[in-house]
Amino acid sequence: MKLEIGNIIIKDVKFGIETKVDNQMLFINRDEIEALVLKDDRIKGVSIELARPGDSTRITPVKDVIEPRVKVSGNGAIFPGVISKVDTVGSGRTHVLKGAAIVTCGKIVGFQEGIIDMSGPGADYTPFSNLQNVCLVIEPIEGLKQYEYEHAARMAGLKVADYVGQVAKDLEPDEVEVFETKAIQEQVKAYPELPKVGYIYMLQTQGLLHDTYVYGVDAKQIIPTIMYPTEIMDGAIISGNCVSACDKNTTYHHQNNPIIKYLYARHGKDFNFTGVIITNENVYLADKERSSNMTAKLSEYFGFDGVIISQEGFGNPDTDLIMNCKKIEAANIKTVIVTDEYAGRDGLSQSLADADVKADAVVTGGNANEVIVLPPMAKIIGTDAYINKVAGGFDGSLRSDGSIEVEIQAITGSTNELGFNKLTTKSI
Amino acid sequence: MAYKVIHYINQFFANIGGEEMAHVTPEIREGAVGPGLGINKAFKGEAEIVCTVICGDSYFNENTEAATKEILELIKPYEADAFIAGPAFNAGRYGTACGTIAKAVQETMHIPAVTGMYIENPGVDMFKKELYIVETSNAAVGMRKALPKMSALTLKLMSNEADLDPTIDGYIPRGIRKNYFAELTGAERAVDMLVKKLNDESYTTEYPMPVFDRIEPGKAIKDLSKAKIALVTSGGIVPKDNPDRIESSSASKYGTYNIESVLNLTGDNYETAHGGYDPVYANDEPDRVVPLDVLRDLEKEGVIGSIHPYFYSTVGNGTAVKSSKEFSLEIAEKLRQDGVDAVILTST
Amino acid sequence: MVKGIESTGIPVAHICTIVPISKTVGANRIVPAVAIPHPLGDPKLVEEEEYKLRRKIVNNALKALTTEIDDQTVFQ
Amino acid sequence: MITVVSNNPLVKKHRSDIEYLNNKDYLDVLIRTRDLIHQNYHLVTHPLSSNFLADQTCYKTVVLKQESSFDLKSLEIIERAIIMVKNSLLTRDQRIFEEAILRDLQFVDYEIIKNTL
Repeated sequence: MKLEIGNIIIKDVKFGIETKVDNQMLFINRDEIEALVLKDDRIKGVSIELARPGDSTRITPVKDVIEPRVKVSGNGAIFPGVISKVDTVGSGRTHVLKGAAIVTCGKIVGFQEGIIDMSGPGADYTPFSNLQNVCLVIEPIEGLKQYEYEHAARMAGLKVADYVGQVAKDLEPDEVEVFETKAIQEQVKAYPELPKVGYIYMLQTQGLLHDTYVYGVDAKQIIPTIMYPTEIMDGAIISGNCVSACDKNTTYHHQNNPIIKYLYARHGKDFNFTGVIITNENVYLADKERSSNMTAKLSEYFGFDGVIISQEGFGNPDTDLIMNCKKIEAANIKTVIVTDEYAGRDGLSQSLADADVKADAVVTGGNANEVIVLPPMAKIIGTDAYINKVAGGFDGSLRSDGSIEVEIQAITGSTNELGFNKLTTKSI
Repeated sequence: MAYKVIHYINQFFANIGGEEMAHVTPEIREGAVGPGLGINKAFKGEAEIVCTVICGDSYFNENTEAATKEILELIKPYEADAFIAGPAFNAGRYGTACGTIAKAVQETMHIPAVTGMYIENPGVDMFKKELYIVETSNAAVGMRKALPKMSALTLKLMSNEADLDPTIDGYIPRGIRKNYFAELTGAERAVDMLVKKLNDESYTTEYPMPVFDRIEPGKAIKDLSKAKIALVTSGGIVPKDNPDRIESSSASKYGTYNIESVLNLTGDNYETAHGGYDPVYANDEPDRVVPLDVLRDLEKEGVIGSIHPYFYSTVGNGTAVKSSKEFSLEIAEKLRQDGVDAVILTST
Repeated sequence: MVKGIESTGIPVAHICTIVPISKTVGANRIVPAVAIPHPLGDPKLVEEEEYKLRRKIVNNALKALTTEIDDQTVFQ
Repeated sequence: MITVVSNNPLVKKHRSDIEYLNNKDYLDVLIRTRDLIHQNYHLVTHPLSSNFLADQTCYKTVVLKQESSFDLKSLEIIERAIIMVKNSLLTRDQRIFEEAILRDLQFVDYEIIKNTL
């Protein structure tokens, strides 16, 4: 499978009479987008607002972040199995509005969703402070059930991303990147002298509000399976996840998985990147055993010499992570795991809920419990009335002057376990 | 103006004498003594040792509380900016003394304290979380290397240089996890690490898994009939009504109970504080957890020499080892001082 | 606990129900016991029999303490 | 035989034959779970289901199954969970949740384990 990603660089965003890109400026027609979102009769109102890097703006509570894209050629369309037909994606050409994002906000349940600060110290912790964000603050109709609300908000974000992405269809990209992974035998033959490397992609699937969808299927129900890396780059996986802002993978993270990106960067030089195994993180121990057995078996079956395993979330997924690591190491395959830590505010507590000596190569995205003070912002997109209910916030965290004292786990993407950021932790 | 520093050493490094002089009580001398001269040299005028406090290792360890108080009184008038203890290398009691006094100074005088020890010195485990302990070699031959490191770290702490790093500043990591921004993203670091691992090159994990390090097995007892054996349990057996209020799960303390005149533990006088299992069997017959009845018989028959007059009890559960570590060292030290030859430890 | 005591050089016989846990906590001389609620007894037995059982386990522990070992050893 | 240990009134509402720890907290549920594991119960669901520790929710439901033998893995998991939850309580102030939030927390806890009930 060969995928061309054409990046159309976006450096600013503005409302305009037409949704279009002009000279790296993204114009958004507010009315059209509002009408699109309100087609869903579960949504009572939506307010569309823009947030640019450096603005004195706080976006909260953030549910998902999505990169606007369009399929130019090749099989399928954007978000297959969810808002378009369930076709296999990952080949042909896809155009990306690089530097722009759709951010959905809403109080789905009274806690959990995160904070994006566009400037100040908090901005350093979230990659989304660097993007031109089109924010949708979604208000549900009276009495809408949480799952319905989550679903409505999820769909609204994806539909708007698709809609905005359309404008890139006929544009000339500023840069084109090409990624290719061949069918397994061919791929192995391509670099017979290099070690074969795979990627074990763990997806949060605990249940309501903790779900991830693969081609529209709730990943809780899958048995681990193999995918071409380009399928993931092309929108096959989306987030339905509201939990722990710091280490959930938003749809943007899935679209731009950095582990896939850097595995490709050294593919053919240091190793032969031959495939991705996706797996889940369920609450049943039997599922954990089954899924980790499968990842180990598939890793062996595909002849991997080494794998990177990434986690999503914390707590019980630590058990999945360690099971995957142990079983794959037991098959004589070298592992590197990517996680984050909950070492307490003082940094002195046990960081993970599971551990094993076999996990001897760990990359960490930081201690999510570290406390930060976020200064007041001139503009709040969404509402900060729920700040002290956000995971990582605590009573009294919203101060009267509008500043917030929170653990960085309240910041969207701060301790991402795909290695999206530079944040990490050391023992001192 | 140069910073003022107080230095703590034991009787040996003060040239008073070895083990035979370990009982000497705290005294203070103006200026630097022994290793302090080397520290002063390494300070290069930026700081100076204003006084040296000396205490015998036995005196300190046998009268910890009193000794700590005396020393704090002695050094108070000097209004120092920092405190250095040792280095103690691999000397266990000296290490404990250095750690104890340095911690006390840090807490009561609010000035930074630095000490130095060999990684296996028991003082390391006891104090590394609270103190900056410079890693030294296991014997005094490492003095020349240790002193500049300790001096540099002390200077850094006094000038409030916040960003300390054990790999640069040479101290034993305190186990505090601290965030920072790395040069590369996590994904790049992960791919780098994988390449190194595939090529069998060395790499550094960013989160070392907590491992249970091994301890050398104690030497076997030669003559059982002369051995003094102590009973210790994590099964929570305590005198009726749990006088020390040992918690029912992962207890934070332990009890010491005299059994000199006790022949066996009965349900009338003893019970379990353990909340992790059905307590009926242990309450009915506490010997089922602490086998004093059998051990008394073996003592009478001369199979073993004697039973230590105290047994130690706490509530531990299997994997939660960390919480018990601190007091297990305390129990261990008492057992050692009382000349116990072997321990039977029972767990549920 | 085991490690704390043994770090002073005093040999420890660890009588415990769950041998794997004893191994992870770093015990060197491990003596398996009966069951969690009654490691050194068995309420199903009559008193004499139970005493014998307990004595057997204690003797096992004494054997462990008099045996020189290099590595973790389970004394069955 | 499935045993459900819970302090969540919503779980109690949907299934009456559970071991309901009325007015007990998250940690109490884990400790009761551990006690059952010592009596040969095996964990069916992970005790840290949902991404909350005890500073973020007060409800916890754990599903166990009685077996004839002791399960070391279940014990290891519960012991580690207890350590983590204790730590999460240690460094933070006690949180007081509003009624609406409590309902959400009950709902999420219930949703996650409802398939086993």
